[in-house]
Amino acid sequence: MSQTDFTPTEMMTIAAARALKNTDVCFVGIGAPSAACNVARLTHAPDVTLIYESGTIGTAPSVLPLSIGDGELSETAVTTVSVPEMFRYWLQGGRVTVGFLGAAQIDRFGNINTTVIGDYDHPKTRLPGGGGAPEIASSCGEIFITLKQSRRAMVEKIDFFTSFGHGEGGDHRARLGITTKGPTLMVTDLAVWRTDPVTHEFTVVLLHPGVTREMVQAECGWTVRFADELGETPSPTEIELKTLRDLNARTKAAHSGGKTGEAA
Amino acid sequence: MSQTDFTPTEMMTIAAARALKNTDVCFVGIGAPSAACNVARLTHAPDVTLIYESGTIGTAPSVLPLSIGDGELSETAVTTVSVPEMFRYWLQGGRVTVGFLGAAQIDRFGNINTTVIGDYDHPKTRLPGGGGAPEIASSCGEIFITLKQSRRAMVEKIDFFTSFGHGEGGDHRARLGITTKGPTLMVTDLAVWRTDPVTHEFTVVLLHPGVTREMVQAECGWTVRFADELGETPSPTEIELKTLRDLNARTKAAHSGGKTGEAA
Amino acid sequence: MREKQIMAQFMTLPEAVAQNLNSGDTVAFEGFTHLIPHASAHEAIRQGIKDLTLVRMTPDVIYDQLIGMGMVKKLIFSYAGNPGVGLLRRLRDAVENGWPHKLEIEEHSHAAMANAYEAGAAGLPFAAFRGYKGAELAKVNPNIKSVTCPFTGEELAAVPAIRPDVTFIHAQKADRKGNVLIEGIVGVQKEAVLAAKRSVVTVEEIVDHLSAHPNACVLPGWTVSAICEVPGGAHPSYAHGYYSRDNASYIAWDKIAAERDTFLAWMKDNVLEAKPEDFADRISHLRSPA
Amino acid sequence: MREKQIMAQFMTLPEAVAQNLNSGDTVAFEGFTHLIPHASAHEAIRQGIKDLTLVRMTPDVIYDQLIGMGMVKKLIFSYAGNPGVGLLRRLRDAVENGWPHKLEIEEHSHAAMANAYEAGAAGLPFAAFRGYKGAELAKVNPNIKSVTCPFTGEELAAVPAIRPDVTFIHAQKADRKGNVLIEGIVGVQKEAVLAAKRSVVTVEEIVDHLSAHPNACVLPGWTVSAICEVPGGAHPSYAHGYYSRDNASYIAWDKIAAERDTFLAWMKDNVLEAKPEDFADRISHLRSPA
Repeated sequence: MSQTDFTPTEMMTIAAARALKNTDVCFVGIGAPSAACNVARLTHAPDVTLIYESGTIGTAPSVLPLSIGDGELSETAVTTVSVPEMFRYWLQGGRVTVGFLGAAQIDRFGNINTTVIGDYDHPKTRLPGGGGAPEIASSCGEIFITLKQSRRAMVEKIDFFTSFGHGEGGDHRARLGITTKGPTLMVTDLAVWRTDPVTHEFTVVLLHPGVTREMVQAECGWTVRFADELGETPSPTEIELKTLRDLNARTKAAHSGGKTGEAA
Repeated sequence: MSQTDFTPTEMMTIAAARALKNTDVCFVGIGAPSAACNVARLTHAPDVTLIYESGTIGTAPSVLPLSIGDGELSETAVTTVSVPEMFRYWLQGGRVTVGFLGAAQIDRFGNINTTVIGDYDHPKTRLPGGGGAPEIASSCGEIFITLKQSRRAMVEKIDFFTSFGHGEGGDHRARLGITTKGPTLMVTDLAVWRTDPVTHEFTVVLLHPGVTREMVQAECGWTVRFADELGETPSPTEIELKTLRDLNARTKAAHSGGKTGEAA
Repeated sequence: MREKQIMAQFMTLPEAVAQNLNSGDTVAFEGFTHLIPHASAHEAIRQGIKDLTLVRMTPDVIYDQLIGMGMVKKLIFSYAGNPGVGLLRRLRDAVENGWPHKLEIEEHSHAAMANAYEAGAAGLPFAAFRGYKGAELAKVNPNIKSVTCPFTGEELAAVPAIRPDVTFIHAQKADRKGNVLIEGIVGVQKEAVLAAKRSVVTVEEIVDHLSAHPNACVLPGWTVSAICEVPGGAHPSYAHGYYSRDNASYIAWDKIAAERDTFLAWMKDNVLEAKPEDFADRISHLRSPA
Repeated sequence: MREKQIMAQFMTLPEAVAQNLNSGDTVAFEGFTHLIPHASAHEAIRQGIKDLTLVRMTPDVIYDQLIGMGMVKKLIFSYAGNPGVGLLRRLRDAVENGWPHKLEIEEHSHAAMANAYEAGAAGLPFAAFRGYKGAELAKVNPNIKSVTCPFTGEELAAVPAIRPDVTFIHAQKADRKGNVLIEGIVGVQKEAVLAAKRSVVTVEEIVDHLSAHPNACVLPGWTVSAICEVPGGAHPSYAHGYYSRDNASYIAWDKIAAERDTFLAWMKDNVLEAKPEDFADRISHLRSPA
């Protein structure tokens, strides 16, 4: 039974969760991707393998981690490996089917900037930097991106190529010798986007319930392409919504209690 | 109190054991080196760190292992790491002060052959090969060698350079860019040999009790150099001899019982 | 070959910092969310050690503090943020405004840093990995080069090994021989210690026997320079099995670090006029049930 | 990127060998004294699979058997011996006399093999390490090349990554999701599995929960192709926590393998006419006290 009373962020998280399959091995970014991946695990994909870059493999946290290294990730994991092993055997080793990323700044080809706003040497705003993203973007089978739309985040031209999506589009990845698919899916609070198979530009394929083309364009800094056959994202089901809300409630209770790290 | 009733092999093992210091980190070859290293640990060097290439670090076996991977090595070790880590972080990482090797064939410059007798492609005898020796020989701070003398083992020219000692002598190691000392000590059943500081040829510095120069030469395939001031190896002390004999007795009992591997 | 190893020495944290950290050093205070060596960084601040090159994959609050106190010449890193909270405001002030002075930056990806520490531990001069493809860091960081596989011709990224003068870490336990046990999220700490010339390990407790799993993450005592018992020494980070993460402190940091004067006042009260023993009190309400 | 991973499948050893090992394959039966996969090798012999390229750091009795039965085209290795006993007589007969047929040899050092497996697990085409200096293997093995550090100019040895078609290992336990636990001397087995296209793991037992230390050596079920419960499957090697090494069998092998006819007779009685279930009996007198 689908629900009608949900927020755009809830729709975003649930639509992103649906994209993960039970057989996926997913490298999870923090924030929105983490919520989506755990909703997937708690609903249709109980056997999905979630990997955080802190070294936890096959983790099943009961609350969302505040950081990629929260104690519960290790406690519930199948195994916890060192960070060098994580990046060598697991990411570079080609074991990860999906990398799930957020973005501070993104362009229509899925190139992401989380490094600086402005010039690199004299930045207007110094952002955290790439972390694992440059190699997640090139080593995972494909990349899913999730973010809330805004003209500040979705821009015509990003200030810095922190991680490479499809570059200037077309076969740019292949020209650089990258053999993985790169960004194939973007889920925002307004729509579901897929990359065009030829140009590799993000294209809206589903509008979330109640969202119009104009609303999507209003919060996007480039001229949006829409699919010829534009569909509507199915509303969250009762179980999806309850799973997400329960997860958020547990997370809020745990983190405000100041006892999140671990409880061995 | 020194003893007079001991075998040449016992003298060899004990003389080799004396060369290890309490602060050494020693990569232990199997066979005679293993006995010497454990006698050192059980007598004057209780804190010596013994490493076997199976990944056991800081091991303290009660009996001599039959192989480098016996279960007791892991049970008594400070930690047991993977074999790639052993060769990367510990050996190549420059953590090992002494590599203790045996030899099937050796020349006067401490070059060792454990690969083939005869031509490599058409060998008369196919030996086991180098195992860890090529990099033990170049990565450890210095190399101690122990073997029973024979003209078959100590030859003018080895058939194959499995591991590099001092090559053709002199500064050959330095010319190859090797920064470690290489072989500095050889202990046989007849004598203690040190490498000459300039030519790097093995030179007899101590004769074991009752051994003559002629006896050393009779069991060596090259013309032996003797130090100008030739000394005598101190006889085994009571405690050294008892330690070695007890170790051998425990080892024999354990291995003939068929229950050596581990007993968790 | 390294210098002859000696057994780890037990000492106080002020002694360990004084003996092992010098102005001008390249230093790593490593920890991956878990086991961040806060007490060691605070002691370094109290001793006023300057001109440091700081190395870390994930600089967070302690690096914000070291930078804000003007002790840092250069930062080598891959992700600088307050985990789960936001940006590092003192780092931003240094990079964007040069306060308290300019900060040199050498920026990598996590994969590069992890491989570079691994190469340091392995005694290699560089690390090769498949990375930085299409990533702009390769254009702004001259320490990102390439090597070609002699068998396939594939071009791989190359970065220099990380070899700190000294690495500080926090761990759960040491035994009386100085063997150190790290459990749970082990991060890159073993590599950071093995890659360094010297190392200082603060621990929650010193025990007779580690009773460690044979394949647990253990640093033998002869790989460590100094060991200091500092209960709570990771706070507000956590120590698996001992106490949980103090999320409220991380959230509070964002506001404290927002302004120069609130930052300096906080540092005076909580670092300059504090001591290592204060950490035990700070985690008393976060202790794990026994 | 690898093909999509699927969960390990539980099956009998004859099924696992039939589904995963083909004539002409490059195959590693790995184990470092501990946990050597004897049962798997014997099943491969029974199924008569030919033209194999065998890979292993320390080929011992099972490789002597595979070679003596004429199943091996090429051997890639670093130390071939019967540990604590002597040489491998069937290997010698093949290399020295070409019986039962000629054997191609690719010989490395342990450091090279360990690094090459590690590179395979890490998805790299080659491994760089400081090795083979002055060692003659570099002259007889064309797969030993070099790379130059782009920062220091140091020349390092380079070998191709090992990427077996299939790796067989023996481990202590698997849980019902196929996650595998290896404890004690872990050798190079994790790398050998992660480097391979397919993998078969025989285990002492299948349990509900591994109850493993968080940093223990665990292979997640989705990295393994097939899991077979074969108690005693390492015999005469040992399984830490289950049974000890059968030293008498290793000593006896030296005599059995000394002559072609005694070898063939032994193989008929103990391998060709035996089955995986026989291994449990062979270790009954070696069981560890519970």
